[in-house]
Amino acid sequence: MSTILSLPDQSTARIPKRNYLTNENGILSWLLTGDHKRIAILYLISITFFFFIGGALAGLIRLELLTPQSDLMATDTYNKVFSMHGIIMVFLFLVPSVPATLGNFLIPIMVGAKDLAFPKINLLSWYLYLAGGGLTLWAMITGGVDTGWTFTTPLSTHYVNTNVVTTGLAIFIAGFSSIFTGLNFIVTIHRMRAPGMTWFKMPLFVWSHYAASILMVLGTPVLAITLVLVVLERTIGIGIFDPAKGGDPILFQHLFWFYSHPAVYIMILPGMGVISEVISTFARKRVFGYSAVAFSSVAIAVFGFFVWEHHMFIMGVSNYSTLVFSLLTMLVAVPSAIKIFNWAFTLYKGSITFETPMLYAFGFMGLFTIGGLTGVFLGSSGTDIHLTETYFIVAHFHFVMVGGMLMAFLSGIHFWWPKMTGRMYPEKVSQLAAVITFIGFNFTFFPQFLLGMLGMPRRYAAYPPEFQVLNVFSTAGASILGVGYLLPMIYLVWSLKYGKIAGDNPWQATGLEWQIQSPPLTQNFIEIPVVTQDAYDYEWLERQKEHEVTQLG
Amino acid sequence: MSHPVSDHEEAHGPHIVSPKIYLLVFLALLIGTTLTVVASYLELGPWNPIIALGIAVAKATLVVLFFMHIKYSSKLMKLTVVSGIFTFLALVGMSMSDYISRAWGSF
Amino acid sequence: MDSHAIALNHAEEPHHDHPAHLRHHFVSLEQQNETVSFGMWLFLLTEVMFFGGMFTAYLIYRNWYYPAFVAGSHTLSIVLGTVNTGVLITSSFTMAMGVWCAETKRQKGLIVSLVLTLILGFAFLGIKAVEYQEKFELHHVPGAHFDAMSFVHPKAEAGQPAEPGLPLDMARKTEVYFSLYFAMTGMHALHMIIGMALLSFMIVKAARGGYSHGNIAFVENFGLYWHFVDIVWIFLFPLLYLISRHQ
Amino acid sequence: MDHISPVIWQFLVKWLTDFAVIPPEASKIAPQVDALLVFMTLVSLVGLTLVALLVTTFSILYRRERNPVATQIEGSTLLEATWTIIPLGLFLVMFVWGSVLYFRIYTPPPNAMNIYVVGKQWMWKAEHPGGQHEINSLHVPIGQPVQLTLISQDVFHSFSLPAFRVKREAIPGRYTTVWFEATEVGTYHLFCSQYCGTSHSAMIGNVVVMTPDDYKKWLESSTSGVSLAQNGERLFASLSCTACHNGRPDARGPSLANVYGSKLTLSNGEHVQVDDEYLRQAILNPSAHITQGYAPIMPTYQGQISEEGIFSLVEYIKGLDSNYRIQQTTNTTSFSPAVTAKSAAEGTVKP
Ligand code: HEA
Ligand code: HEA
Ligand code: HEC
Ligand code: CUA
Ligand SMILES: [Cu+2]
Repeated sequence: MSTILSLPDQSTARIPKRNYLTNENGILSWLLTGDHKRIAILYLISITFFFFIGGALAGLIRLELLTPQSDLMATDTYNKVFSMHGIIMVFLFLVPSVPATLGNFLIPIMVGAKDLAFPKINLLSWYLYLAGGGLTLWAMITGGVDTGWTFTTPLSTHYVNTNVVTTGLAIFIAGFSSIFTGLNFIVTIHRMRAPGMTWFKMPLFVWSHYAASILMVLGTPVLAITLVLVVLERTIGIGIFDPAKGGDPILFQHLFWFYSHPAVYIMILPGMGVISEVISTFARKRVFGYSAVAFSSVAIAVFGFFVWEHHMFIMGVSNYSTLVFSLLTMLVAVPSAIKIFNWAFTLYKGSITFETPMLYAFGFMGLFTIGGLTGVFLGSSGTDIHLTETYFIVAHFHFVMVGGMLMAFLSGIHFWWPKMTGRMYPEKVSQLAAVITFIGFNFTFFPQFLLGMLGMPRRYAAYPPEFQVLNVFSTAGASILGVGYLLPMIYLVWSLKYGKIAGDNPWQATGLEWQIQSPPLTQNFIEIPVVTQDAYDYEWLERQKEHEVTQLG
Repeated sequence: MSHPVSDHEEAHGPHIVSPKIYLLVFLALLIGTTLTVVASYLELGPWNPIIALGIAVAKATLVVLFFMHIKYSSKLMKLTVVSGIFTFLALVGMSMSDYISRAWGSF
Repeated sequence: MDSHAIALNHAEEPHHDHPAHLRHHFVSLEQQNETVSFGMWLFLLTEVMFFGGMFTAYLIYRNWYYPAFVAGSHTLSIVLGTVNTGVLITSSFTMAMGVWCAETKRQKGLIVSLVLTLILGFAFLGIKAVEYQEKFELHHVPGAHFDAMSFVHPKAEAGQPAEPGLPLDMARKTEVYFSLYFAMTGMHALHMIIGMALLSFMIVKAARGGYSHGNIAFVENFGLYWHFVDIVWIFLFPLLYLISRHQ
Repeated sequence: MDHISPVIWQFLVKWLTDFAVIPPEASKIAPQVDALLVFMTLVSLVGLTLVALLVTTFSILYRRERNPVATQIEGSTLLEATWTIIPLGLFLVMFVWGSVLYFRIYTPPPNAMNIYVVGKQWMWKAEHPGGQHEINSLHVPIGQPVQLTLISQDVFHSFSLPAFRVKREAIPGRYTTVWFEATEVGTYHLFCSQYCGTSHSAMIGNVVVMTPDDYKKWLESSTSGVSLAQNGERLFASLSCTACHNGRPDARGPSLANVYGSKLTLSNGEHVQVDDEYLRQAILNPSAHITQGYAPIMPTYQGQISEEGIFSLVEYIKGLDSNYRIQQTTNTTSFSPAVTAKSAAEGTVKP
């Protein structure tokens, strides 16, 4: 099979001596850095750490569910395990996953800037993340929390005696890290673009991060105040959500989901940006309907604020507002469909190769489509009654979050790894890992759709025996999946030392980031570029290469 | 050195608002405060909260436009303010839509 | 909020015409200033949504428990509330004047305005503290010691006939009112305290001449923050203090 | 077969015997919900196949070996409009269809018999009008619409009956309702599907669907001797509601005869329909709605009556149809349980 991978002659190639990694040395130069690329690396290490903690907890969940009884651990332990799994995976892994690593690394370069607008705030955001993460771990070690990741009142405020306050504050802090990341992106994208870099010359990766940043900036503070109120209710007993005092627990749901629905788009939009880049590069073609894909990101962000009540259809909200929110949910699903088809048609008349990032991107297309379409099952209020709070939902969101975003994340990590480190990973092993992940994923989560249809409720430590067969499948799949995630971990670290030298542009891609050395200089560009080409302008790239050849020759 | 394109349209220096305007706005705010207090002592039925909020909105607008210089700022800044108000109204309005319509039907 | 914090080591940057406070990744001061103030505005948007959650709660419960909200609101002192509104508006004005002084390089005027703003801030918090104090004494602070009975049998105030009492069930709902009252004014006060800390910092810096060389972005952006806090109060005042005063 | 390990063999047997994709359809609404589910599944399969087909065919046709040079294409408004409008149309169909079902599931018919359910950590307690209590189970007759009035005593719970395709959250502080009509005799799962703390997964039980005859027998055999209404009546007297609600013309409170289902005019001029939730609020938060012509003197009973007690009072007030009965019942204490049980078995709630 042919590839577009073009590595420099390994016998002479060198990693450039001066780059952002070698610019300064010592641990302090990292801890006090203002360089967006170094902060991205710091984030990458931290979120990987939390991913494996969350993953280990997922392993415990699946082991417990191997048998119908709660025999591996007591039910309250199980409850703590899945709560921590959800909290860590959502707030400490998936929300920052692509934006804080790849976004941080690439957005300034893609718009042709030397750094993000506020480097110190960027660093602060990482420290806030660490503080939030550390506090979460501390809460976990000192007794955990068993409210589920949704902190449902009045359970969380009056009926559990676990570390709700600590965890709430931890998420509050981590929330600000996300706000600052989003703020930085918006300002950078508006204000720091290189000459000639107009809005419609920006890569779609930037567009999707722009959309996600809007959600981060406007949504996250509502979560923050909600958590503050929960903490106040628990500590001093104010009465805003407490039915005993006249408060309305459903108001908590409104406020929580006002953030947490947009948050699911915070979790998917940056991934969609990755997919646009990857598919275009490996099809060597401009993304089909660039502006439709760009605008659909913004549409998802705007409409995303108007559908939160679909998480509350059975909770005693008014039937009429159910009607409105259900309708809006259907509308918000359409832009995702547009993107999927536009990506598919990007392949049309392309010149396609199948490197690892592309394999993950294909995985994304299939799994996100399944996950998204089952989201529509839930958005239709009549069927939501049957499916809500069952494993159908668990399957839905793992399909979009793990099958969608995590696949996109891995795709992006593989795609930009040579740029970030200057080295290639072993291609064959990584393709194998992609395939293993895909298979393991389906084994793990597809049975859960069936379980949900059959009515098995989520968050159950013990379940009726007739659900066992499907649960065994799911657990078996999860162990395959675990291998699929451990492999990249190993070979990526391996490649840091032994990987082949990648050169500036191993994929022959068009983005600005590929026109500079890898790993890049601290200031990214020696001279701020003047942008004349469109995004994904492969003809421009060809001309550029010829130009170089004639000059060298 | 080349200048980056940003969304600022024209490149004039920051507009300096004169103290006279500040003083006028300040007086208007004080008058507005007096008006709300007075209005709250009048029996106006459903108009009471509407008037109170109307005056508050007017006062806030003055602060945003003049004290915070939005009147003299770029389109982008104006758009930013508007989008904040829009999202705020989405939160309040869509939440209220549930509470208000609960009374219509069985809930 | 943020502009002071950023000063990067730009060892490898060729410094031609760069003023000292132009950071390495910006091309011009103008770009830098606009960027920073845009960032500030975005931060204020998050603040709008932060308070937005509480305003939503307020509107819902005000509809539900209107009599309790009226009764609760009537325990607040309208005199103190009005004075405080005046104080805060004045501090906004002095802050605006401070920005103007900074823009026109009047160092003395800047210091005077900032000090006045700080003093007014203290005045506001002082009055707020008096009001809180009274609530504590009356057991109107939500929590274990909350006492709803004073709304069932209100005591007559000097010179005024007692307000009619509330039925017990509605009287209990005043706790919701006071929860919101303390949450909203408390968050507002917290923002003031943060603002006053920054003000003090600025006063010191201004006294050292820190803003006389044209780098006044921090003053301007702090001004935005301070005015925002003022706007929050402009809404809190009628919502919390002025419900049905004619009754 | 003896080379197959017994574990795997067991799985195979289980797989073949238990494997199902859809739980039994045991209520009238179930086939209707399933129809929509099938429709959605088909649409999804078509959509997914379409996407998969596009991706694979293009990958094969335009792989680098076959097509070394890509042809750059901007896009196509026509195509893009197609794949905007067709999914939108399909989603809208799902929206309309789903909403119709939603309103059907959450709007009980007028002739439904009412069962009260209170959820608490961690059990379900059902109260039949005839005074039968059950815990973590629910007995219902076939062919009879059953309305559940749900409330929680502590946190959110969710009353989930997968075989009926219905589910409703039991929330603290407010009644919610759901209804179903069972069509198949049998025993089905009852789950608490909203996470409610430590023993959430143990908050499960059975719903037992019986023929009307069996149901009648069951009612008789498990009666506690006092019907809900009777219990309510006792409470009504012992909490001295009768001091004000006694139907006399000079009474301080309004007569409660026939209030249920009627339209009241409130002192602020609004009109309300009296339903279960209204009665509950009238007892706990009387001053929230003051009936026109009366003073707000009714004391609150918050904290004095359990949720079950309120059920009884509500059930009693619902059944009040004459002032005479109030007079009479305040003086009587003995009732024949058989009669009430029978009238409960008939099960209809007076409109
Ligand atoms: C990355 C995260 C993510 C994403 C992107 C989504 C996307 C969507 N989600 Fe999901 N969702 C979650 C994460 C996510 N969700 C989580 C975590 C929960 C559970 C929270 C909890 O309770 O713990 C949840 C729960 C959830 C519910 C609540 C269920 C309940 O509690 O009862 C609903 C209901 O409407 C819903 C709907 C949707 C819809 C309509 C979309 C849409 O945006 C999907 C749009 C995509 C497509 C539609 C696919 C592409 C379409 C095509 C390719 C067209 C196919 C062709 C034809 C039809 C011809 N989701
Ligand atoms: C980004 C989000 C994310 C991700 C990546 C995952 C990943 C996984 N999740 Fe998670 N999940 C959630 C978000 C996520 N989940 C959320 C939000 C909930 C809801 C919580 C709630 O109800 O409050 C949830 C709930 C949830 C449940 C339901 C629990 C319940 O309701 O009772 C289950 C059950 O199967 C599950 C399984 C898994 C599995 C098998 C993986 C796998 O993909 C993970 C695979 C990874 C590894 C296995 C790690 C790699 C290997 C090692 C580190 C070696 C060590 C391994 C062992 C010791 C086994 N998850
Ligand atoms: C002190 C007198 C008093 C007592 C005791 C009292 N009520 Fe009432 N009740 C009233 C009055 C007056 C009203 C009408 C005004 C209102 O709606 O609050 C009323 C209204 C009601 C209503 C609303 C129906 C309607 O027509 O307005 C219900 C239901 C009700 N009471 C039930 C009860 C029950 C049950 C008890 C005992 C547990 C009880 N009441 C005890 C005075 C009383
Ligand atoms: Cu009750 Cu779960
Ligand atoms: Cu959602």
